[in-house]
Amino acid sequence: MSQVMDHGIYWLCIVLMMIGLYTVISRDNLVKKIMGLNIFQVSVIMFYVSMGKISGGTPPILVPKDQPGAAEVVYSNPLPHVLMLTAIVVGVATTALGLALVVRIQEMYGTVEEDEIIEMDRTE
Amino acid sequence: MFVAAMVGVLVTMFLALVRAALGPTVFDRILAANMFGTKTVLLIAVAGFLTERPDWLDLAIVYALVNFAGTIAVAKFCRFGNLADDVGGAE
Amino acid sequence: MTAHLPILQVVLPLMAAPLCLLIRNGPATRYLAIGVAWTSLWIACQLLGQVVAEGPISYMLGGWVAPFGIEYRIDAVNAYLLVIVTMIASVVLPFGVDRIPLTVPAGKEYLYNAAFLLCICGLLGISITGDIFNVFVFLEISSLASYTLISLGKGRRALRAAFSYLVMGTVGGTFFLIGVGLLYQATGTLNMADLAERLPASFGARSVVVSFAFLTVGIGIKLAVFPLHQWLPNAYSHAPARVSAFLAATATKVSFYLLLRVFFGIFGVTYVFGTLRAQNLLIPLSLLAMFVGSVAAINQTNIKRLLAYSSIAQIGYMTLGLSMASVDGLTGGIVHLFNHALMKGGLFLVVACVGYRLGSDRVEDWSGVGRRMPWTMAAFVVGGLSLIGVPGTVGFVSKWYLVLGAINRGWTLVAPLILLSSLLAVVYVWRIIEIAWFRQAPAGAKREEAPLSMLVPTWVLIGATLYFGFHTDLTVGVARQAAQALLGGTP
Amino acid sequence: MTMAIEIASWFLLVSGSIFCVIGGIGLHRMPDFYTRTHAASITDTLGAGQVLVGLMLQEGLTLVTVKLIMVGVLLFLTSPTAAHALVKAAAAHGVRFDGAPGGVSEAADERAGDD
Amino acid sequence: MSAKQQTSGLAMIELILFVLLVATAVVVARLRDLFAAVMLTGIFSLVSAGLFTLMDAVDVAFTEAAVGAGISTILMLGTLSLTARREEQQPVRLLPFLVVILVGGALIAGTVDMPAYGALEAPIHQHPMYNEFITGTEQKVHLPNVVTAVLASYRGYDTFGETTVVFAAAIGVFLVLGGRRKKSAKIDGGTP
Amino acid sequence: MSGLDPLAGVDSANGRRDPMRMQEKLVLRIVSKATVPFILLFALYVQFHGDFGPGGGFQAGVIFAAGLILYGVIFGLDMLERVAPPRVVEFGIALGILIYGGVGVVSLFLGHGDAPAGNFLDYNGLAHDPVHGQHLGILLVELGVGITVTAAMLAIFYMFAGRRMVERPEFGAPEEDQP
Repeated sequence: MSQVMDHGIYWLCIVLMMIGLYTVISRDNLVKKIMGLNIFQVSVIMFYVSMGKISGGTPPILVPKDQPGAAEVVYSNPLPHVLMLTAIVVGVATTALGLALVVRIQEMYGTVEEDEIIEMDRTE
Repeated sequence: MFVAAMVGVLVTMFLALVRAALGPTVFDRILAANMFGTKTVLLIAVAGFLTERPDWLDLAIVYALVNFAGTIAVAKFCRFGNLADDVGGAE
Repeated sequence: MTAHLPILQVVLPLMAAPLCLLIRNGPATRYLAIGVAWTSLWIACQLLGQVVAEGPISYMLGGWVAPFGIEYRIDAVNAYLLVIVTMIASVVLPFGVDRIPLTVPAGKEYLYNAAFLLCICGLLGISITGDIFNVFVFLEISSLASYTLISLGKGRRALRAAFSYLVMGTVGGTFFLIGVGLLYQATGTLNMADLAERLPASFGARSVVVSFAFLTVGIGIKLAVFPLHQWLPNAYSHAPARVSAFLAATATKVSFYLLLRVFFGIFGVTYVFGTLRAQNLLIPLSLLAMFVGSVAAINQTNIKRLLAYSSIAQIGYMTLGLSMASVDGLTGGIVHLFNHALMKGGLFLVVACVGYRLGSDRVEDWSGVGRRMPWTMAAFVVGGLSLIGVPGTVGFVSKWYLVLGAINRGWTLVAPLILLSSLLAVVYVWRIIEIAWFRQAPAGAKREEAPLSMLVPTWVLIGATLYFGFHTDLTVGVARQAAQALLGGTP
Repeated sequence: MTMAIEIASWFLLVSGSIFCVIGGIGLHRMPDFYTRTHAASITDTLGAGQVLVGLMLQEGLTLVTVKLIMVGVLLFLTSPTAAHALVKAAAAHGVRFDGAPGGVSEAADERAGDD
Repeated sequence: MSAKQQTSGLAMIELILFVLLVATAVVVARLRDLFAAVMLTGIFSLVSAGLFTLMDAVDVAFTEAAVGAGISTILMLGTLSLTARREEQQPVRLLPFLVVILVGGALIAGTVDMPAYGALEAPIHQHPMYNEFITGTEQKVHLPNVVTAVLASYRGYDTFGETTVVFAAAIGVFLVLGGRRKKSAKIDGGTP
Repeated sequence: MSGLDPLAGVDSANGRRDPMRMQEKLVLRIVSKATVPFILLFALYVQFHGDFGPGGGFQAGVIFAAGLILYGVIFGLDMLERVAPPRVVEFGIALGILIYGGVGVVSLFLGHGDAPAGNFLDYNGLAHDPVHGQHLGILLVELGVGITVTAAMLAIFYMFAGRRMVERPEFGAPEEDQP
């Protein structure tokens, strides 16, 4: 039981990752694939952020020294947050480029369903 | 007591999510999503008080703004099918 | 200024890319890109010389000391790689320099050059850095640029190839990120040297094993290791010719370097090959890659696709060298990395030359091309021989070391298999040569060589395969030093 | 005095969240889109408003209160506008009042998607 | 309310939000109306941003809300307006399911011996880096927001790379979508 | 989409507009006129207050772009392009990166303390004492990020919103802008 309490958050992250990954690799619709990628990336970000959390901690924005109790404040680890800011940016950049490709594929093939596209390429 | 408020907001979020998932029309979904957004604003505000770091309110403002922008874009998309046309007409 | 060469190596192409947007002029940015590539090559050679003479260089970005800030750390392995990447870039960029407007969408050439520069910068950034998260960032820069470049290929299939590469690449990148995360939670650091130091304390943990698996799979997708290679043939065969030449010669090499770095620089040889026994999985996969790739290459009707499948087989050689985990094997793998970059780059450039005149990459359309473009096709013959591994070419050198490594390891079965797969290479190379030289050209075809601006870069690469086939001291010497550095455990 | 403020604040917080839940339930019980809009608006005005005022009373007069007021003003300004835009769009699409799904329901889409 | 109670109360809320998040993801994955799915990805981002706040990652929450609920939604809508609004029916496939089970199983196996969620003893909090970032920001950079200090100074080069990623994406979209304001694709008879 | 447009009363293909549209958007126009400047102002606050509270260049850039996009969505792409011409936007994308890299390159030449020259992105030498240098460096760098992100997001929005739906091409439809 304590195992579940201790690692439940991580496992939920993993469940989320797998939902995203499943959407990416199983769906034919290209827009849906991009959505899956989004879910996948957000879940990884969640995983990192949850590693940085310290129970009873506060956000890593320093409390002024003169404030009462400032010495005992525990700050959550800032590094995962920094890394994940970069990861979010990477995610949105990939999404933008992927969607641009989807639009062009729609223009060229007339569909965004992968199985139809493969069929077209084969019969061509 | 903040917890009570939080639970209320969470329940509302859940209800909105169910509505968003069920539909039946797109507008129901947008409505639910918009409501969900405003409830997130509340959630963040209350959470700030709960953890005694109310300087998170900047976040709540962002949520409110982005939610508005998103909803307008969606309504526009629904209405006209694209995001580019001048809706108001030039004067 | 020499103290800042490590950072200039990456920042130069990076800053040149936004400059392209300001210049907005196709030819000007084209020559800017070439200039940047040549300067980068010069810097890389300087760095290599410095490393060979004085040992590893460390450069602290932002002046923050290593585990706190990001560190650039150059040793024999990545200095070698920097030279390869910049060298290929400085040969591919001038390729067909007077004819680029024909192959790039009208009015967008400055963007194309910017994307190319970003791709170079990303690959250099991956090679040079000593911080594992920084690797991820530059991996994504190079990936985004290469998705873009691939999508510019002729025909709508290029779009699909680019899209599936984007999906696969992003999944690979995210796997890499998960692996980094697990490593980070086990040690609390991102600096590779620091990781190597702290990791042994938690070697027993399962999370470290899982992180190893995720890093390997993530890099494996980018490297197109055998079962994860599906994106590669499409991407390389539909990309514009210059782009496939550049990517085939550099992108997979950089991924292979990353694999080396993770295996030997971070986890260490005893853990990977002693505790985890990764070779039990890697050797069969490498052998499979060699054979599946070669057999698939034999059955292709499109030359770019043929070369792409051949790349998968060649990657098999490299991972085989890696899994030997001995100085000979690793030397073979690293030398093959260099050699394969030369010959694949050269061969793809030949295809680009022929495609420029013939407008086709189909094998049948190549009949009689040998007599129409003798110089170009002579380059193909030399490159093909090198691919097979004929003595006197670079291909022979690397295979020699691989066989040597296998024998030294006592793997008596592997050595003949290497030779056997070379025979398969004979089949697919010979097929092209036969069609190109011994079949009749279609009536009315006259002799028209590829323009000089294309022929010269092609022959530079092909000539290098011959040169380094005879003068092996330079490449093998550095590779051996790199291999020793990797096995010595010093990252 | 502080006691009174405290009590008022608790009262507002609790009643605000109750209004939110009521609105949420309304989102499910109401028969058609337009009435649901009504239910949703309740949560945005009464619910959110009360919770925010409750929080303000907790905080007293500081920068935080100013920000809370800002949030409140924004919500009061934007959510009716969004609702307005939505209802207009829905009306233009022929969503009907009687609870039956209108022109853009899933079922209609299914048919439209087939051609 | 004691600090401990408060912490466990927060943990409870985190858990509930997380379950909401997973539910949203499932709905997104299952919905065949892409438009509705886009709406729900917006919700997904907002919920995850809420979770980030509860996990003390205020800056990440900020970014995720602005990016996920704002820009991504708008881009997806832009795409939908140019492509199909519905996803077509497709057969259930077994192989992806197996892959996912395998990968997920491996990951869960890997997390079992990780330090407990929120534990101060975790290596990442014990590494000197953690201390350096907190105290160093106070003394050497002298800014209250540690994340900004680490982002822009300690790991400023990563941020440079990040900006370059955005730049690369913009160039990519320029090159892919190129010619602006096309009223229609020109269609002539030739082959490429 | 084909199911939506006729119902909307607007044929988006040829831009015919119905008379209702002018007045019905009054509310939207007025509210957005009030909101958009606020969003932009708030973005600036996020940009320059990022050192003290949550936020920074990237977030500010995204919010700024979102504000402009909202403006474009309500008043039309043409109006937005008058406010933020595509040329300027393209310039901005490059400018931000050049600012960021420029700070890095400048710091190569500025020594501090005993060091004759700093490393790349070493802000300590940017001002008389290291702490001020750090402040200045972070400010400039965040500004660069903000500019690039705003411009890039806007540019991407232009690309998507400026396109029109293309009729389904037949099998093997030819390329358009390929040679």
